[in-house]
Amino acid sequence: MKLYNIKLLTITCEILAQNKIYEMLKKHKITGYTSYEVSGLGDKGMRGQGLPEEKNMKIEIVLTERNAEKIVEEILLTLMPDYAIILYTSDVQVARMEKFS
Amino acid sequence: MKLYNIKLLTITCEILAQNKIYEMLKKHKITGYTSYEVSGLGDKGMRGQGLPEEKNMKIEIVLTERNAEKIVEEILLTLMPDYAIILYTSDVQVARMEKFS
Amino acid sequence: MKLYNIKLLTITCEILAQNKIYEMLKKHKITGYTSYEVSGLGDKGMRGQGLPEEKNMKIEIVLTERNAEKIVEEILLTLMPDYAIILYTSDVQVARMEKFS
Amino acid sequence: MDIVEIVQANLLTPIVLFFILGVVAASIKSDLRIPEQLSAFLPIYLLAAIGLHGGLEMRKSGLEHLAIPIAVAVALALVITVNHYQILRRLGKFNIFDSYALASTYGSVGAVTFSVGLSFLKNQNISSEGYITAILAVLEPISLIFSIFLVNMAVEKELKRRKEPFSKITKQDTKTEIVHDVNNGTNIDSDTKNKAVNIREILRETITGKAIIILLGSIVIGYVIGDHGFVSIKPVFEDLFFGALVIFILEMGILAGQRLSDIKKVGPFLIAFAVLIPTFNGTIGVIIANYLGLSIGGAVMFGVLFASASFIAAPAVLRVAIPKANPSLYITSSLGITFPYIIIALLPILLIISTTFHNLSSISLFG
Amino acid sequence: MDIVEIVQANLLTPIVLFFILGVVAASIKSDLRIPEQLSAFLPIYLLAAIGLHGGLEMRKSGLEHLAIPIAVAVALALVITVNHYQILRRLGKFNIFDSYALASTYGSVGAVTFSVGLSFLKNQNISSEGYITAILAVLEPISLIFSIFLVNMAVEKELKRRKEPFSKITKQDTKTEIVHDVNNGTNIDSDTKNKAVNIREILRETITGKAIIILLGSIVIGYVIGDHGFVSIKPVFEDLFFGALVIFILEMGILAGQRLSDIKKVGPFLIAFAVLIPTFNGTIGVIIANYLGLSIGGAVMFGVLFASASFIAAPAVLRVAIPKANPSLYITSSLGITFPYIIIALLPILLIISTTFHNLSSISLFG
Amino acid sequence: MDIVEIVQANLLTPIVLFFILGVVAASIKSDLRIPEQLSAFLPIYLLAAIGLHGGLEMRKSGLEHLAIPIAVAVALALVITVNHYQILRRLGKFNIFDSYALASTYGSVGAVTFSVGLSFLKNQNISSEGYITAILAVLEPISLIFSIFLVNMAVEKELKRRKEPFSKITKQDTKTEIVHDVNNGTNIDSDTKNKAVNIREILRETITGKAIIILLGSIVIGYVIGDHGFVSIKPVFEDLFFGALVIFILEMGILAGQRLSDIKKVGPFLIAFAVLIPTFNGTIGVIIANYLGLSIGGAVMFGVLFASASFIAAPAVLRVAIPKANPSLYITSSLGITFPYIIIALLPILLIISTTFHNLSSISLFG
Ligand SMILES: Nc1ncnc2c1ncn2[C@@H]1O[C@H](COP(=O)(O)O)[C@@H](O)[C@H]1O
Ligand SMILES: Nc1ncnc2c1ncn2[C@@H]1O[C@H](COP(=O)(O)O)[C@@H](O)[C@H]1O
Ligand SMILES: Nc1ncnc2c1ncn2[C@@H]1O[C@H](COP(=O)(O)O)[C@@H](O)[C@H]1O
Ligand code: NA
Ligand code: NA
Ligand code: NA
Repeated sequence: MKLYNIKLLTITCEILAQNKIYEMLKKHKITGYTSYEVSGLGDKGMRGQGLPEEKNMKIEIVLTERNAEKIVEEILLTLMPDYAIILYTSDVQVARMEKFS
Repeated sequence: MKLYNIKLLTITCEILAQNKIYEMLKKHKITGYTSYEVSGLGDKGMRGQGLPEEKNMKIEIVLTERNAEKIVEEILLTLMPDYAIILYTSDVQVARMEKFS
Repeated sequence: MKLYNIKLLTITCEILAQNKIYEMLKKHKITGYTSYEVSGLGDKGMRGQGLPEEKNMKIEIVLTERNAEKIVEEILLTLMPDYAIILYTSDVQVARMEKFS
Repeated sequence: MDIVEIVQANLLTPIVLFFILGVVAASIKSDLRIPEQLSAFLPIYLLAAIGLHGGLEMRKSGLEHLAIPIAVAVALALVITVNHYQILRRLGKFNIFDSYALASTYGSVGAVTFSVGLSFLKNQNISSEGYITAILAVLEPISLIFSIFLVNMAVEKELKRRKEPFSKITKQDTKTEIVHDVNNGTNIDSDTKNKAVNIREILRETITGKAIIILLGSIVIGYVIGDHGFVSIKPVFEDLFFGALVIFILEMGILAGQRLSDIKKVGPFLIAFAVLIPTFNGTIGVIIANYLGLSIGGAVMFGVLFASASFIAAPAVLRVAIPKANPSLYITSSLGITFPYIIIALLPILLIISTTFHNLSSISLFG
Repeated sequence: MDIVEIVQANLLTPIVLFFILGVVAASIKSDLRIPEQLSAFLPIYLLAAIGLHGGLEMRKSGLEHLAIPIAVAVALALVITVNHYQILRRLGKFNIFDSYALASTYGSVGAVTFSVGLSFLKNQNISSEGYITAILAVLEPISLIFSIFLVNMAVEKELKRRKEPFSKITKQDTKTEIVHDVNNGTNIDSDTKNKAVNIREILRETITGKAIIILLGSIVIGYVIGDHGFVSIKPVFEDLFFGALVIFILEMGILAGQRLSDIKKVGPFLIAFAVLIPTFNGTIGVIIANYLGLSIGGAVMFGVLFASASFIAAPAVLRVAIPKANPSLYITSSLGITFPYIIIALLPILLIISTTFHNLSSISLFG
Repeated sequence: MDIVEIVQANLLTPIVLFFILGVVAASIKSDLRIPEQLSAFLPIYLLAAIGLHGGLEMRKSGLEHLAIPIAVAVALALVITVNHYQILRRLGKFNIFDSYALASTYGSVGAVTFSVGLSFLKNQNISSEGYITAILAVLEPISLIFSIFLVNMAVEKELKRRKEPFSKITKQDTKTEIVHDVNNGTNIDSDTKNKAVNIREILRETITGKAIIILLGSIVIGYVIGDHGFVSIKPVFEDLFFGALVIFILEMGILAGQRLSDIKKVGPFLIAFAVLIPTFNGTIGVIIANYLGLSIGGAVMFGVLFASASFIAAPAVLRVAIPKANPSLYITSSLGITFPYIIIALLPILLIISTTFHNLSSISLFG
């Protein structure tokens, strides 16, 4: 069975930044993602133990390398200054390439 | 310390498909997995905001490349047509190879 | 945009081992992680369905290869014997290297 | 009280108003929600309360009246399920899977609707026979199990006729088609075997489903402990009942509101079905109950059993049992159309019918 | 009863004591917590109960008294928000974002503090006008919306003056600075357009926020159903109110306790602000209410509206609306300082003031 | 009432019946569950209610009777913990870790069992001294702390004797063995140092555990507010108590039912231990309480303190404090055997014993 290389973009951000990220994905015509609440420690201290608004959200998007780069760049420019965000990309293999491009 | 290359198979599916996946893993004698509830957006719309049955489940399995291929193929053939599922594999390194083979 | 290679260390462990892992991270001056509750099946049976203490925790740490190796080694020596733990590393790409080293 | 007054009085109850509040909140995209685990617990609580109440009542009234109404109810449930199927498949032109799924959704009973019925009667100061809860407990799985059997027999027949994987029967998007070409021929046998195993498993899951277990268990416990044993837990399992119901109904309103836009998608046939069938089934139920000698309130509750469509238990089972059916059809119609229709309009109508029939029969008795 | 007695009596209530228990538990790093979904549900429940109660009372007293107090309250809320801003920006030397965020936190109303106020009065056997709940519902979004407008206008002005990205206005860590250099010049226009869209979105979210929807909805429902319709849900929405409040207050105590160490960080100016401003606003509120003819208890509740600072709804909105403001400032001061100060000390003080003024005006009326 | 009648009456209570329902549901693999966050909240609620109740009672009866029963109870708890250890290690041949873990599980008190005891007495219309709640609060951490000390001293001794990592003492699977060979020699010192830190940390966590904090806090609050202050929160913290207990017991039944198959695995020795030791400890408790002058009900509750084994607080602490002990041993025996045995059979037995002794001593007093 043939598997295709594609990128997985993982974004961990405070819960209040998530809608902005979803809008950004929509703008770039990326129509799929998976998300869930997480706790975490970072420069901005411990998050996820107190008020619900202080939780983190993890968002995972399978997407083409080109799209990944665009999103990462835009997040760095527009959201990073105001919100607690970390992100990374990695290589994954999928069976149905058409779904993610 | 020596680390060994092995595969991580990540499956995101609607919650009702998960038992079928567990059975499939069992059939293939794969005895470990990690799972958790997630929300998500995909071709079948937004999932995870309404009824609990409409949540997605993410299942992660560390396994050999051979097993990964078998599982992916079987899911593509038997579950993909009826359920909301996406899946991908990636490379990970483990310290104790024997646990996953 | 330049992305830098770095490691992602993923640890899945029973909830009672997590504080020990956080202490270990602190000792090694690793100041960031993301964590969330998961269920799972492994050698020690099904976890996450019964008492809350029996849940698993997944901890993800973006860190340098050197640090990843040190942590993996220390966990193998000190926690593995007493607790249900699996761990693996993988390659990810980040935009801001300074944050993780 | 005439029908307008009853409808009016019913419209202004907390239950209907909180349902509307939920719909409004969802429509204007408010972030109002009842947290997930609480709304998962509330049906368990409601069923426990209903069950205990029913058990206590049955202890008082004895079990001797139980057999005939249950037998009649089961027979009626089977007949209407088949009837739904014929209507949906022939007139509605739905595919075999959607037809069975919808037939069984409307053949099964809705515990939440049942709770609202109890609340409606309480509001009108009308009592009902406690043993109707026992009928609820028996009916809860019956229609689902029946549909699972029917759909499996139907699929089996199709399979034999076509000698190809049954998934082809339903319309598929192109991607799936490709996948199934690979799946062709060789896998049929193992598929059939797998299905036999699956059916048994699905039946087991249906019968041991939490709704049935808590309801049956609570009926037995209520029967055993009696009023004396109930005293200490009454504040939780009786006094809080209607308030808890209101909170759950708010969440149901929100869920229904989120599906408002889906209602157009289900098409005019299903919209009509979702209103007419419950009215028809409910009326039949009320009339039969009247002949069985139930009180005015009891006949309404008997009618509610057949009018209601399950939007919690049934979808959960059907999604597993008939995965090829489109869930948005049966959830949208049962939760988005039938449920509000029943709690707003049909309950008063059934009460009018029940009162009328009751008066008729009293008159004929003495006339 | 003199002030010492009232304070003493207030100190020994379940609410204050459970708050202290929460603070202590957090200070000694106990793992005591109210599970997340329950503490997310409790404010919804409290607001529903407050709303229903207010609606029921308004049905009894009529709506004709409503207009003037609401108009006065809205005007007052706007004035004090601007006043806060001047104090914070000029005297406190806070940056523009923190000043607006804090101004609007203290200009908005706290529903939990309002609940504690009701409980405090009940403890003292003093009643209050039901329509104050309606004022709560109107004020809830006003100050937030007002601040969002102000902060956006201010930023706009700055932008024009400087012709550079507005994020430069606030002090930034070096990393951000670098990022924004890239962002320089070309993006300003799209930024401004984006913001127009954003403001509309933020306003929508503020108005449809769950707190406002459940509160307004419950007021209407309470008004519609009346005492008769309320009977069946009273056990949940009235009898459980104070117990539920106590559980929520325990969690608030834990959250406050977790921030004890942050209090030092907010600085002496903000600590003084967090005590003096509520005292001032509350006193003004009580006095005005007295002139509006409210009862002793009603005037206290009117004062509480202005004294209280929102620590649930406001932070949620502000974090989105003014992301450049530092949330630990407004959460720590409102939850960690102002809330305990009000429930422990200011409530009795406002009651004394209200009683004194009431007696003065009765005397002057008849003197 | 003779023993058969009491046992029978006790068997048919909601608590026992819902426990059985839970066991049955789990045995037939139903998906019935109480959502996690709710079942995490219920023990906190139950302890708060018990604590408030105890505090209120102590305010009435005064604190002067408190010292002797507490001192006796602490001494007794220490003696029986050592006694358990000897039995388990010598007769049961358990390893040192499992022996200490089990000894302390059975030496500690179970708050849920305590609640069931209160409910059992209420059912029989028998009252008990309020200050026994204070004993519960003191005993809650004692036995756990004591065991942690003992096990650490024992391990230390072993370590010195063997001069090798203490993990070798227990039987290990081969994989671990390999790991520990690497760990040999050099790491011992840092290990010992680490452990000193750990013990202090574990003690802190034990003492600040949520069960103890909420229980102690509520006792104090109950004592301070008195009946008058309790009125407004009584509906939540008293009226709902038994209903909430029943819901929690249902979940405990489910958890116990899930472990039914594990019971065989714990072996006949531990099964016998899990029945005989509580019977013995409980009887001793009742007799001593009788000599201390407690009432019939008070003596039963005193007995329950020693009969019960903790299956919530203790396992949480032990898993951290003695990670080398096998948790399925102590959880299965305490939750799966001892808890049902106590609530079904031992409570009535202790009541009979208490009544008998009480009558004997009254007779001897006047005889
Ligand atoms: N090194 C790391 N590895 C994994 N997650 C991290 C790391 N650093 C930060 N995070 C996550 O990113 C969130 C925001 O980070 P920060 O902006 O540094 O506070 C944290 O709350 C964590 O959930
Ligand atoms: N591009 C994507 N990246 C990450 N997750 C996705 C993506 N597309 C779909 N998903 C997840 O897979 C689920 C099912 O997808 P679908 O079958 O397309 O509705 C969605 O609900 C998401 O959780
Ligand atoms: N092959 C696997 N793939 C993914 N997760 C696993 C695997 N094996 C074990 N786990 C996770 O690790 C936990 C502990 O494993 P174990 O020590 O084998 O019981 C399990 O409860 C699972 O959550
Ligand atoms: Na029906
Ligand atoms: Na204010
Ligand atoms: Na004990």
